[in-house]
Amino acid sequence: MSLQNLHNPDTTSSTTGPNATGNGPWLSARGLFCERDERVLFSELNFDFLPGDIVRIAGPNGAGKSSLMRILLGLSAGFEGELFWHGKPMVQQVYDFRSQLLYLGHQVGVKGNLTPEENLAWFSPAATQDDIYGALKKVGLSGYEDLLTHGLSAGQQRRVALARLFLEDKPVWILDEPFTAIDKEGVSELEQVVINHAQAGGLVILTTHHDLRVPVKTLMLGGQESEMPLC
Amino acid sequence: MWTRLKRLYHKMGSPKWFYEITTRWSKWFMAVGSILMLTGVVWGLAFAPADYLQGNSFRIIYIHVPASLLSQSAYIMMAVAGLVGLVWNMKMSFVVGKVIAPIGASLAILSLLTGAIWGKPTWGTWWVWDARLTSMLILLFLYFGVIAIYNAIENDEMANKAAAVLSIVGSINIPVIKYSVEWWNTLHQSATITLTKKPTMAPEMFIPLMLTILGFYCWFAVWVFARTRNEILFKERKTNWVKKLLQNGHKKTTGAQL
Amino acid sequence: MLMALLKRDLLLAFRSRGDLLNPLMFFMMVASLFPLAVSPDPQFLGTIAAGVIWVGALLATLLSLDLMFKSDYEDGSLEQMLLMPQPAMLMVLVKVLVHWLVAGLPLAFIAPLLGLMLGLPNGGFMPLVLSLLLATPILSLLGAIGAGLTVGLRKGGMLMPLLILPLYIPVLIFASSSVQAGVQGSDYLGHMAFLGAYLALTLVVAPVAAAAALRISLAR
Amino acid sequence: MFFDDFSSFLAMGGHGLYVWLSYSLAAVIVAINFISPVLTRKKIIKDIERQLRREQK
Repeated sequence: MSLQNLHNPDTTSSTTGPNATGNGPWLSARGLFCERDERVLFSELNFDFLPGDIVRIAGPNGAGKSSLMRILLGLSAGFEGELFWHGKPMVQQVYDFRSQLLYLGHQVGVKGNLTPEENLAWFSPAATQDDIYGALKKVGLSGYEDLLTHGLSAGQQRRVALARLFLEDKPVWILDEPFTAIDKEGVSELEQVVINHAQAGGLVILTTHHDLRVPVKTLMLGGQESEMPLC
Repeated sequence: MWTRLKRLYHKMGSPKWFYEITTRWSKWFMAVGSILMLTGVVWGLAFAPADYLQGNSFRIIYIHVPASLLSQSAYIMMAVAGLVGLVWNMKMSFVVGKVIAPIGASLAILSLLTGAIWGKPTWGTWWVWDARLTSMLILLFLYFGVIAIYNAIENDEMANKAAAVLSIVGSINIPVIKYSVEWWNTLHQSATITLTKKPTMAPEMFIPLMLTILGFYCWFAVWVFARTRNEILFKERKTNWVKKLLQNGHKKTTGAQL
Repeated sequence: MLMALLKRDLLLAFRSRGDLLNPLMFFMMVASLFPLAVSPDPQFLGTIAAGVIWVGALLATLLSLDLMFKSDYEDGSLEQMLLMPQPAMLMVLVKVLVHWLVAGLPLAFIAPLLGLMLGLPNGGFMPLVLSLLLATPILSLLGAIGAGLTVGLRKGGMLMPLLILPLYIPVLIFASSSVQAGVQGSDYLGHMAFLGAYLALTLVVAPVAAAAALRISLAR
Repeated sequence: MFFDDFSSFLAMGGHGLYVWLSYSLAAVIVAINFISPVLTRKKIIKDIERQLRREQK
């Protein structure tokens, strides 16, 4: 995998949907268009994300990185164009997609009034206590399992959420700035986890300000200098 | 058939088309509405006989009932517009819903004020917790909620959708509210007219009422169209057709001055 | 996942027991304002007791509604809940159930005490408790819509009563008049039937509307 | 005509205050609904024209 720009690929494929065979792309978009406050963030955005891909959504502030992520997640309806999951329109497949999705956002949804163990127990109800303890050990939180989370540091609180990466068997990871508040060693460990997931045939989509030492595809948004809003 | 419907849908979704068609329609609604209102009010005030129980104060009916009816149906229209907007993601529909809210609220206020004034000679006090007045008061509260949501949410799209959800829930609740308020207060006079039943009023009292009801509906359309056109102008202010429209309009006015 | 959510929310509610007491204390305070403001005459209090208790219950519910989604919105859990592979209305139902268990049900238990303090005649106690049991779920369900619409707003707490109170009026009318009917010794089954029907209606409408409201609030 | 003369029309059989108060309130609210969009429209057009002139410069 080499660094490649996915922005505006050949338009011949944009008229038809992605093929639906087993080895086809997992997550695809055709003609995505999004505008916020009368400013076009992106238009005619086409891409195919394949299993094994690590995709970095990049671009300057305000280029629409979070907007694109929220569109992919189905949390934002403010766009035009079509999304496909395994070659079928996303609107019909949304529950299937979500059952295969692990998302970590800016706010990771960890409750201060619950212990790390209790937090993880609701994220992945199928996990046993041993699974949860094992995952917490992998993120360096051994011995903190039954302390209330609000007593932990910001970095440790994020690690509680990161433990989900070891706990849940979800093929698609969407990670919004996963390296925030994580120390240096933690970052390189996390990078390794991301690589392992992709090599095992998973798909990782992330945004980050870190320079990754990981081979990634980059989806560049806002190639031109973004216009200042008229006022 | 299907393609024609689809084309109509796209047309209705187009602000430019909506702007142009309502400009034309407004004139007709204005003319017809004014004639109806003028006839209805003059007839109702000067020619219709006085009610044998209430005397001449009964002439308030010719504005009270149209205002009540219209503010109720305006709420339903607002909810329908919101539903259409949510289901088919039609932006024009949201705009229509948004502009109905203040008009409907003003009509609810008119209905309450005239109801109170009418109450003074009839019941002896300005305000009686009569079933219909109470329902109207609650309807006004429902309008307040919708207007408050438009004011509270800065993002237009979010505000439109949130208000749509609220007005849909409100309109589902309106029958329940009406039923419970009527049940709560069964001591008072029943609704003056029902559209399905034969009117119990004399025709020379009833016909002017029908005229003012229809007239109010026509004027309501004019108001909705005018406000909608304003919203369109503002939203589309950067498009070419609005710029052209303004330049033409400008030329016309300077031409008239010469 | 829904069971896990239910477990989590009950656990969270249990951990912050103090917050749960606030609406109850408020409920008691509001009710005790009336004898002070109007008259302590037991005869008179008995006639307004039903209305006072029910108005107090409405206001106490409004006070606690803000808790339904707010903290989950702030820490990102709400996003995670909307991304669960189930319809969001099921998630809303769980949230409503928890809110009812911790904020609605306690009102039904404490109301007889207030009834005693306000001199509610004997016949009124049974319909008072029954109407609270039957109608507080309606308050939670309708409240979920308001909470969902205002969750992302800084001044949402001020806005919510404006949106929700008009919808509570049918509940107020039928519930408090069921107590009046009980006091007068007449049948209050019809009132309960109405409340049951309204509960069924809101059970159908409110989760869908609240789920839509949450999606709108989160789609910044 | 139901009334005998103009003054009895104004008096409305003693209910003149109520009837005419109602009708004038109606006139006010109707007038507001007619006038306010016109004012808004003027303001919007002015704003857009100012914007256009700024762009031309």
